[in-house]
Parts: sequence; structure tokens; C-alpha cells
Amino acid sequence: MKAVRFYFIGVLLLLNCFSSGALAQTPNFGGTLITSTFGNITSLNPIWKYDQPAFMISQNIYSSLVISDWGIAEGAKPYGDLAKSWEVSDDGLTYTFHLYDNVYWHDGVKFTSADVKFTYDTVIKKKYPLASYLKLVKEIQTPDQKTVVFKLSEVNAPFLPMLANASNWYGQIIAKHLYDGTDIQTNPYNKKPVGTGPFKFVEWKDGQFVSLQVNEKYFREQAYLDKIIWRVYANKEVPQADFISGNLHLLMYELIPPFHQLKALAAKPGVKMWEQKSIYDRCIVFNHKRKPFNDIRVREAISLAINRDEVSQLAWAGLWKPNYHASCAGAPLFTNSNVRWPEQDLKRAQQLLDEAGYPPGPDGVRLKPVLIATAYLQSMVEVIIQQLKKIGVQVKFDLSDTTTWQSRLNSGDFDLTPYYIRFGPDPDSYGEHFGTGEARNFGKYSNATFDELVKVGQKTLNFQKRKEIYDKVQEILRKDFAYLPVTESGYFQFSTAKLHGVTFGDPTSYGKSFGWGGYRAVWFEK
Amino acid sequence: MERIAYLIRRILEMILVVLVVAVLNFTLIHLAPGDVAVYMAGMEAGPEYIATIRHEYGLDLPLHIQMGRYMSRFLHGDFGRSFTRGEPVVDIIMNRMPATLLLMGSSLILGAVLGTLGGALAARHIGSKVDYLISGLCVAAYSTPVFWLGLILIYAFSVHLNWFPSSGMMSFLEEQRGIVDTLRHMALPVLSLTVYFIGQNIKVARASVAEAMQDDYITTFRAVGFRERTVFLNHALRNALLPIVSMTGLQFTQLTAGAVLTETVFSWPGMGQLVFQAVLSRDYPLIMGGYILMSIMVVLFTLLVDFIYVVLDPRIELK
Amino acid sequence: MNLRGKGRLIRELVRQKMAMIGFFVVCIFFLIAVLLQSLPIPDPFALSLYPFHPPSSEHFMGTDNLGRDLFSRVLWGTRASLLVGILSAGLSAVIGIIIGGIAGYYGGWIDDLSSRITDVFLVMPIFFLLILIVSLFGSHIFFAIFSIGLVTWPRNARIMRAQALALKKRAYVTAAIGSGASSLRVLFFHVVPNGVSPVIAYTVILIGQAVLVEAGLSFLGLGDPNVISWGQLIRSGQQSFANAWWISFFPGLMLVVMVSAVNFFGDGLSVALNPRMMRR
Amino acid sequence: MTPYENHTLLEVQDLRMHYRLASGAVLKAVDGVTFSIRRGDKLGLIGESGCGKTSIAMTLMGLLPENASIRGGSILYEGGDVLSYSPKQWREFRWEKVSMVFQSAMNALDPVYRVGKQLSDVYRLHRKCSKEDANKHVEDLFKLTGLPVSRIRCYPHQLSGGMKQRVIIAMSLLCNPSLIIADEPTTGLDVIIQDQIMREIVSLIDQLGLSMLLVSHDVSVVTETCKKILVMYGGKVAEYGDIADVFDNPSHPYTMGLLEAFPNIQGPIKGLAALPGTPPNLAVDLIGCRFAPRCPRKEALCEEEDPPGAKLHGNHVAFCHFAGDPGIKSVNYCELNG
Repeated sequence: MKAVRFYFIGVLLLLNCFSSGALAQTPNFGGTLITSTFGNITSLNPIWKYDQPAFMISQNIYSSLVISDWGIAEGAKPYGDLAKSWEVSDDGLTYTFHLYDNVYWHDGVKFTSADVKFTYDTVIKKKYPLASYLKLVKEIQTPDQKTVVFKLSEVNAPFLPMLANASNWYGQIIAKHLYDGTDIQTNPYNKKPVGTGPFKFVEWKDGQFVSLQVNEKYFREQAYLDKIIWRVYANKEVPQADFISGNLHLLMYELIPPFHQLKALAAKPGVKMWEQKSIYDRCIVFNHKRKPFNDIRVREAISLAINRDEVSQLAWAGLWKPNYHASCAGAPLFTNSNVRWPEQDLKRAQQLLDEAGYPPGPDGVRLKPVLIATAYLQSMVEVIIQQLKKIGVQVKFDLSDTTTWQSRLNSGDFDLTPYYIRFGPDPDSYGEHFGTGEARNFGKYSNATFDELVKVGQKTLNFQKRKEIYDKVQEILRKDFAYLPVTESGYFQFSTAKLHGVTFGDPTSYGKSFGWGGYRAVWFEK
Repeated sequence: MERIAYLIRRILEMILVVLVVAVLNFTLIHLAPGDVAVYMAGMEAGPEYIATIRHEYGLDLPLHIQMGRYMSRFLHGDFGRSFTRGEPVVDIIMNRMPATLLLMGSSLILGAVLGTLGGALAARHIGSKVDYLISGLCVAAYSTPVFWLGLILIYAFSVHLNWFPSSGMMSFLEEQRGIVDTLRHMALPVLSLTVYFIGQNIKVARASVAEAMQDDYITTFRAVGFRERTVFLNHALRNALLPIVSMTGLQFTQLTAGAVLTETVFSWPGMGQLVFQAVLSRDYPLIMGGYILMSIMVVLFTLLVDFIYVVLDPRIELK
Repeated sequence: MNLRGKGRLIRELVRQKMAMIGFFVVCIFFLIAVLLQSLPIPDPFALSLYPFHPPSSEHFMGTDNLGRDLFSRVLWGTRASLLVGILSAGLSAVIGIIIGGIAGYYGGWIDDLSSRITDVFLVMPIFFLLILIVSLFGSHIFFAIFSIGLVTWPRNARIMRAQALALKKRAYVTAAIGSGASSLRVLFFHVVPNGVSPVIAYTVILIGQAVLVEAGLSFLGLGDPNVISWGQLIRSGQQSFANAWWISFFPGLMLVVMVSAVNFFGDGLSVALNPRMMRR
Repeated sequence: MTPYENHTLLEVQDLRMHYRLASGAVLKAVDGVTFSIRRGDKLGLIGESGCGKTSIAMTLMGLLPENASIRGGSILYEGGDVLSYSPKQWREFRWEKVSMVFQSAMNALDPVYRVGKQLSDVYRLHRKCSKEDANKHVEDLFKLTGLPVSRIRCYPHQLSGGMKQRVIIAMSLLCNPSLIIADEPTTGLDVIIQDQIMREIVSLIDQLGLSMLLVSHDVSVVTETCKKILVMYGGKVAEYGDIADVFDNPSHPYTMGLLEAFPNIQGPIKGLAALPGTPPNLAVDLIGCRFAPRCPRKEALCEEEDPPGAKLHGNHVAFCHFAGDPGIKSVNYCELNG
């Protein structure tokens, strides 16, 4: 059967490679990329909602104003997509973007600064997701067709990196001439999108696949691939099967097998594994608003109870390393390596619980906290649950779908939850995770000095000064045991060995992909 | 005349059923924890965006008002627009329904036919090894989880043998599409969905054929000089069909269950999968529409089966 | 059809090899479920650093994604799965008997009402209803049990109703009424005991169905992560089926065996309880 | 042994038919039965249930179940050896030559087809002819059997028991066979209808000059309708002869028992209540006269030897050691019962 399988791959490659040539590392054009996405694609309009499977696609159809590559600190620097260049006024309140001139929508209409203004004004007016990054935008002006000016109400250092970073999810620029005066959410073009990006929309068979073809009139050098096809999977098992049997060129990070099997898969002939560091960690968030975790001693006890190496080994097969810092390897610039969470110490942990007034019951159980999670981090959670048993903490595990989980997070209906904190693209993200009343501060952690420092940080433009500020921030988080860092994180994707320039992993794609799902830099080896 | 009365009565029942389904689901959905606004907003969204969504979709109104609004719109045939897609619910579902009907229909028919044949075979050799084998297998067949079977089939026939595609309903390369292509895509899902029903049907068919073979008229038609085969087909089997048909009627509901699982395993673009995804993303209009149309489908089918039964069995009086 | 004729019932059952085999298999599973703690098997929760170990001499069903011994987890799965099966089927039977019995015995508007409800349930896509309930209200196992029982009772009710209708005209029932017994008493001490057997037969079948349903829910990710059930085990292995087939294969196999056994027994029972039915 | 007669239609010689039971035992249902039917004859085959009379009927139609087997003897129909027929010959023989009026008319017709169709199908099976002709023929038969032609398009469940029975009769006449086997043709009908139907059958048979083998447990029915009687007991012939002879001079104690039981006025049949004891178990090897255990005149001899057939007046034969012995007549059953 192996023979059969590889024969099949062969056929596919024939389909993909039209011109012949020796093994050269110079990219060559042509080929159809068959890639995968999970869940239902609901709308290909990039601005009005958060749609995991869709944004990977829309990034290839649409262009953003500014964009940044995945995660890692150096890559996270914003760079222009539609913006050829920009300058920031000395007072830090005015951002002037100069747009590319030769940009056309796929329907042939010329792209202008009006489209940018229209898109962002709509986002702000309708409070679409990107709005939370445009809070400080007082006004958007378009002095001429190729210039856009942002007026900010106050100085905000993280403004641009955050905007660029968020543009990877949503908020790409949509066509004013198609959307102006219509209901954005129900506009028919949400199903047959028209963008300015490197690929043009061809076909969307609901629940099956979406296919794009290369845009010859792209305002940059055109993409290498002729065609991209996203197969939409309703489950996470079969994509692997298809990848192994050669019916899929690219296995998305969310569809890969459990970590322990990645090496085995990577070892298969003709398979390449892509690894990508991340600005997110994997951690446990405490609910500071209710017993028992309103008590710092309990939080510390938990921190002392877990064995990060075991988690790393069992849950992540050692691929995600233990993390003791209030930062992560993906964001080294602002990491304060002196801030360190303690190693496992069960004796001390139990001692602390005794002090906190949680002696072991007859069955040896001290606490029965409720932990909520989705299937996503289940294996990590299961390991930690076993570890906490050792200090008499009997976790009640509520596994649920994302909706329930998110709304329980928002309503604070939990004691513990696994979570992912981002430490980039700008350290300002500490604010959104731990600032009093901030969007992602689900644990309701609150510390006045912390809030003060974050505010200062936003106004500070000098790098050295900012670093000092965020070093302090990290000390505070550690001192309060505000949360519990467990491991690093990162992303793994698989592709046929013939594939190059994959975002999430291949450095050659940086600065050329214009989005984490951008396939502009992808090409097939002959 | 009585037939029309019957039809009317059945249609009234049907409407009742659908209304109950509607009300029941609506209440369930809206009593449930989990805030759709939060989900729609997505991880990156701030509270104010969530608030706007909640308001925009009238999720902040008291339940009975929401229900009232919904029912009145529903009675005018308007299922509203999907939260997550912005399209009219009816369009989305109608776009998915053919796939589901194709899958369910072919499994149902295949199951009925093969089941009947198998059952007849077993009944012909009752008590023999063949009988034991068939009966044993069919119990095993309807004791096997559809999705588990599906996974195994995929790895056997798609990964290792590479005979059939693992998922989807058509090739994504224009030039490869066509009836044959669809059939190839159907092979595995239909198989895994059918096995269960073949099992059930064999069991029923076996019992009813065997019972029919005991009847006196069988002796009669042997006595008048008909061939054994003729007697079996024209009389034993013909009478045995009745219970099988009514069985099939009941199976349609189970089939919807099988559909959501099979569609999920094989990424079959049907409404089972769609509605499940809708449940996960709390797309209320889509969930409601899905459930209501699904039960309308079931009721219509039950109605159809009733009529077939009436045609097949002259003894039934339509009262 | 009367439970009193136990001797006959047992003779009938013994006549049917398959039913007997089924019965014994179920008993074995039951014993396993009861004796779990005292069985010489490793702790099913104990993590080890040997995840995804293929079946071998020390782990002869292999280990799972966290290096836990699959064999002992599969054995533990027996308990949850049986629990789901028996409790939900039992619940369904009880509700069905009460409602069906009352409907059939008293007739009138009660009967009409319950029959309507029954009809509705019989054409409702029940599994979808389950998905909705469980995914909206939480996946706790007892919740699943409860909802399965709640959506499956109508068929039992229908059977019981027919029985009650037939039985209430019987001599001993009228006699009982004549002797001045309260109607509820008559219903539950005379009618139900004499008419309950087909319900029992169906309930046994339902046990198998319930186990399957639980597995199905788990497959969709709606299972209870705090308990080890076969459904959960199958699910835990799905993602790694390509390289670690055993993790979902063995639990699935166990499930097939158990449900088959239950079905064989159930079929046998209904044949035995119902002499009219033809037997080999 | 039986004296030969002319124009013999059916001749059954020393027929032996056994069932193999699940237990492995062999049940000698028919154990050396001999009789013959001449054209126009009406033979009544009578005996308690389980004495093998229905088995004989089924053997004649070749409708034996798998576990039955012919263990000797012969059946000659117009001189042709029926038992040696191939399946094809059998199919032609059935209904063409011998047809049957079934008992339990209630279920003898397929509920899902119209009666007319069922009949015409049978007719077209034997006479290759057009639907129209077949229907025509069926109509005639309906008229003949006194059924309203309109009923042709009815389903069985829409007919009364009597009508069903008439349909069955019409069916039996479809291919005008020379012999009709009527197996308890009136069971399951209420008494008044019973006589009516019976009379119709007889008149039809005379009218068409057919022969009949009437299988019944009801002496009165047989005496009314038949010319000859064959009394069976325990798979064997007990007594055989013209009704007149047998009645004037019953020569087998069992026959006497039957006649004792025979009600003076036409009323409900008392069956063989007057006879003490039960029929023999045919699944065990029996020595001597089958009837001996119940026989009031039993003597040592009876338990050792199978009685030979004693020829009496005409073709009247009785299988009793004491057949013709005047002493027998004086037996008083009532006294014995006491």
C-alpha cells in the first residue's frame, strides 16, 4: 500500500509542478496548494467578526494597512502592507501613512485612501473587534488619494504594533464601493469577497472547501502559487489521515496529532515539520475574586505544587519547555530573567495550605476548586490535576465548548482555568491581562501600582525606560502570584517537504506573507 | 374521502409537532448558560463590543418577548438570519439539506434492501449455521458506534488502500467532479451509516419473513402448484415487507442522529454537521431553523411511510 | 404475558444460546464494574512517562496520551458505561411505565395528552435534542443520564399504555376493583406487574442504545471529562488514531462486545416474554 | 388386500409416512394405510385428531414438511405412480388432477391481494391464457359457488367467513380436477353456515361429477355427505367400507365407540367422550392392536399381534381380531365407563 500512497503523492506533485527544473532554492512559480482548515467558515468579510477558520483565508484575499508577522519579538515589528511608509509626529499624536499607488481591487476598481478611512470608521462606529485597538483614534483624515492620517487623542507607544498584530485576525481593508451604505454583516460580497490581496476568490462550497487563484494584477510581485484550496474539516482526526495519504499538502497547526507523535510524523519521508515560537505562554489563571484563591498563600501553594517538567514532558512531549518567567521565550526583549516562579516543593505547599486554613479532610482533601477548560489544553490540565492531588487539592474539571468557557470566564464563574497570556507584540499587553477591569483580566487581579506602571509605560517612548517599567511590572506579578506560568508555547505545522515559505515557521516568509495565514511567499520545489 | 380526512389529520399533527419542537428548543436554548454575544465577539473583543452585539440581536430583551418575536416571524416562514453568517437561515440550510438527504436517503434505501435480503436469507435457513451467522453479525452491526466504524473505515480504505476519499462530497479540482466522483465520496460515509440499519432491518426482516412462512396461505399457494420461489417472493416476502416498512419509518429519526456523527467524521457538508456547529457557536437562529426543518423533514418522511404502508396493506383503514 | 410464569421464562431463555451467552457476558462486565477497586490492575489515573506505548506485555492494551495504562482504563470505563446504560434506561422505563400506565388505565384526556406528547417525541430528532441539552447545560455524566432517560421514555410509555389498555378489562383487575382497591393501587399492583414485561425487554435493549448514545456524545466532545467512559476513551484516542490506533480501538471493541451482549440478551428476553413471537 | 374395483381413480397401497422429530424419535403418522377412490366416489376419512388423516391428505398433495418422509407403499393416480413424480410433475399434478379445500378458511388466502387476482393467478399458472379469460373463468366460478361477482375485487379481510370458504371452494374447482380433498372444510365457521357450505360442496361435486376425499373428525358430517367411510386409528386403518355396511355392522370396537358418540339428533359433536383413555403415542414402537389399551374387548392376543384385515360383506374390511364375532355388538360402553 505504501507504493500506492507514494504513487498518489507523485500524481499530486505532477498536478502541482508544471515547468521542470533542477533542485534550486530560488522560488519557482506555479502549483496548487491544498491546505486545511477546521470548523465552519461563516463569512469571508474580515472586519465584522472573529472567525478563526476564515481569517486565514481572508488574509490572502485582502490587504491590511500595516501588518506584523507571527509572534516572535523581532518579527512582531509592524511593517507596511498597503502602507508604503509612514511617519509619526514628534508629539506622538499624528500617524501619517503613505499608500501604494498602483493598487486595484479584484474587480478592477482603484484602491484609495477612502477605502482605508471607510473601513476603520466602520470598525469604530460599529465597535467591531478591531475597535479596541483604535480606541485612541480621534480622527482619520484623507488629505489625498494615497495618504491616510490618524489623529490620536493621547500618546500611546503600543498603538502601531498592536494594530499591526491584531490585523492578523481581522480588520483588513474592505472596498468602500461595495460596502458603503450597505449592511456590512449581510452584504452579499461576504460570500464572494473582493480584495486587494495576492489571491482572488474563486469558489466557496459551504462546509467543503474554498479556492483562490493568483492575482496577476497584485500591486507587488505576484505570488508563486497558481491556486490555493482550503479543505474545511469538521473534525481533527481525518486531516491527518489525508495528509499521510498525500491528499493534503499542509496540516494546519490546529489539526496536528498529539505532541508525542509529531516526531514520528516529521520522520515520515517527504514530510517537513515547521516550528514557530509564540508570544503566548501556557499558564493557569486564578480567580482572585473568590475563595480560596483570593488568598495569596493558596495561590503560592498551587504554584509550589506543580512540576513544570512533568507537564512539559507528558502534555507537550517536551516540545513546549517549562516557563518560570512572567514572560516567554517568544518575547525576549522585555523578559526580566530575575523574576522567577519557585520550583515544586510539596512540603512547603501543604504548609501554606495549613496556614491558609485548609487542613486535609478525612479523605485527605483540602480543597475542591472548580477548573474550567476547553478540549484545547485538556492534556496539560489533566497532568496538573494529578499533581495537585498530591497536596490534597481535588480539582473538579468542567470541560466545555468555547462559548461556555468564555462566558464563564467573563462572569468569573470559576476558580482555576488554563489560559494563554501574550507578552507581545508590545509589553503593553501586561495591561490587558492584569490591569484592573481590563478585557482579558478574567482573574480580576487588581493592583494599583501595577495599573499605574502600565499607564506610564504606554506614554513612554524610550526603550530603556520602558524596559525598567516592565521589569517592575513582572516583579509585582511574581510577588502577588497573580497567575501561574507553566510552559512556553509555540506552533507546529506539517507540509510536504517540497513546500517552502510557509508562514508559522519558515523565516523566509517574514516580511512577505502579510499575515499569519498569508501564502504569498509559499512555493513548490520541483 | 377518508384518505383526505386522514391526510388532514396527519398534517395537523405535523404542525403540532413542529410547534412543540420550536417552543421546546427555544426555551432550552435561551435558558442555557453561555453568552452568544461573547462568542460572536471573539477572544479579542472588549466588553462594549459584546454589549453592542447583545443589543443588536435583541439578546437583552426578556425571554418571552424574544420568543414571541421569534414565533411570529417563524409562523410567517421567516427563520431570521444566522448570527455567525449573516445570511438567511433558510438559505444556509437549504444549501446543506441536499447533502444530508443524499446521505440519509441512500443509507436508508440501501439498509432496507440489503436488510430485507439478508433477513430473507436467514429466514430461509432458520436455525442453520447461516442463520446464526447472519443474526450474530447483524446484532454486532447495530451495536457498533457509527463514528468509530467511520474512523476505522477511513484508515483502512482511505489512508492504507487509498480507494476512496476520506471526506467531503466532491473533489475540489473542477475537472475531477461528476457523478462518479460524488459516488466515490459517498462510499465510506454511506457504508458506515448503513451498517447499523442493515443490522436492524435484517433482524426485523428475519422475524417477519419467518412468521409469514408459517401462515396458512403459504400452504395454499404451494398446494396450487406454484414454484417454491414464487410462493416465497410473491407471498411470504410480500407480506413480510409490511413490518420492514414501518421499521424504516421509525429509523428516519435515528438516522438524523447517525447523520450528525457521520457528517462530522467524514466532513460531509450536511445540515447535521451544520446544526452541531451552530450549537457550539450558539447561533440561535441557525439552531432553531435547523431543528425545526429537521423535524419537518422527519414528519414528512413518517407521513410518506404511512402512505406507503397503506398502499401495501389493504387491511389498514385510514381512521 | 405475565412475570409470574418465571419457570417458563427461564426455560425459554435457556433455549436460546445467544441470549444466554449475552447474559453471561453482561454479568462478567457487571462483575468487573463492581469489583474494580479490588482488581489487580494499575491505577487508571497514574501518569507515566511512557505515553502512546503500543500494546506490550506490561501494558497489553498499550498506554494512552498521558502514559496511563489503557487496559485498566478500559476496565474502569465499564463502570461509567454500564452506569449510563442502566440508569438512563431505568429512568426511561420508570417514566414510561408511570405515564403509559396512567394513560392507558384512565384513558380520557390524560391519554390523549400523553399520546400526543409521545407522538411528538417519536418524530423529534432526539439525538439533536440531547446534543442541545448537554452542550448547553453541561456535560456532567448524571446530566447525560438524566437527559437520555428524559428523551427515550415515550416508546416505553407507548408499550405500557397498550398493555394497560389490554389488561384493565381482565378478570383479576375487575375483581381487584370490585374488592374496593383504590384505582392507583389496582394500576400499580395488578395492571403494571402483569403488563410490564415487554417494557422490560425494550429497556434492556435501551441499555445498549444508551451506551452508544453516551459514546456518540463523547465523540462530539460533550462527554464528562471527570469520568472514564468508553466513549471518553475512544475520543481520547481519535486524534492519534493514525499512529496509536489502540487507544480508541480497544475501548470501541469493548463497547461493541458489551452492547452486542446486551442486545442478544434483550432479544432473547423479548422472545421469551412473548411466546407469540416465532423462535428458531 | 382390498378387493379390486373398476374405474379406480386413486389407489393408496400400504402407505407409510413417518415424521422425524427434533428429539430424534420417529413418529409413524401413517403406518400402512390402504384405500382407493373410484370416480364419483365420496370417501370420508375420519378419526381423532393426530390419527394421521391430515397427514394422508398432505401426502396426497405432496405437501409434506422437511422432517416427513415416505417409508413405503404407493399412491397410484389413474395408474400413475405419484410418489415417483419430479417436482415439475408434482406442480402439474396439483390442482390439475387433485385440488384441496383447506381448513381454517380465515387464513388460507393471502391478505394483501384481491381474491379475484389470487384465483386468476392460479388459473393462469395452469392454463396459459390471457388475464381476461382467467377473470372470466373466475367470475363463472364465483357464480357457481354462489358468490356475488362484485366480490371479485375484494380483499380477503372484507369477506365473511362463509364467503372466504366459498372462495376457497371456487379456487379448488379452478382447473376442474377429478379429485377434491376437503380437509375439515367447515371448521371455524358457525354451525348453520357449516351445514350450508357442506351441502353446497356436495352438490357441486355431484353436479360436476367429481370425486371427493373428505377429511373430518365429525361422524355426522361424513355420514351425511359420503358414500364410503375410512375410520383411522393411530395411523392405521381401523375399518373401511360403504357407509351403509359400516353403520349396519360396525365391526371394530373403535368404530362402535364413534357411533355411540354419534348424536341421535344433529347437535354439537360429543367427539369421542364416551371412549375412555387417550390415543396412542405414535412415536414409540407399538406391538399388537393400536386400540388394545382402550379396547373393552381386549384379550391377550390383541397385545401381541397386529390384527389382520377381516373381509366382511362387500368391500367392508375391519382390522380387529374379533371382527365379525357377534359378541362384539353386545359391548356397552356406558357400563364400561362407570
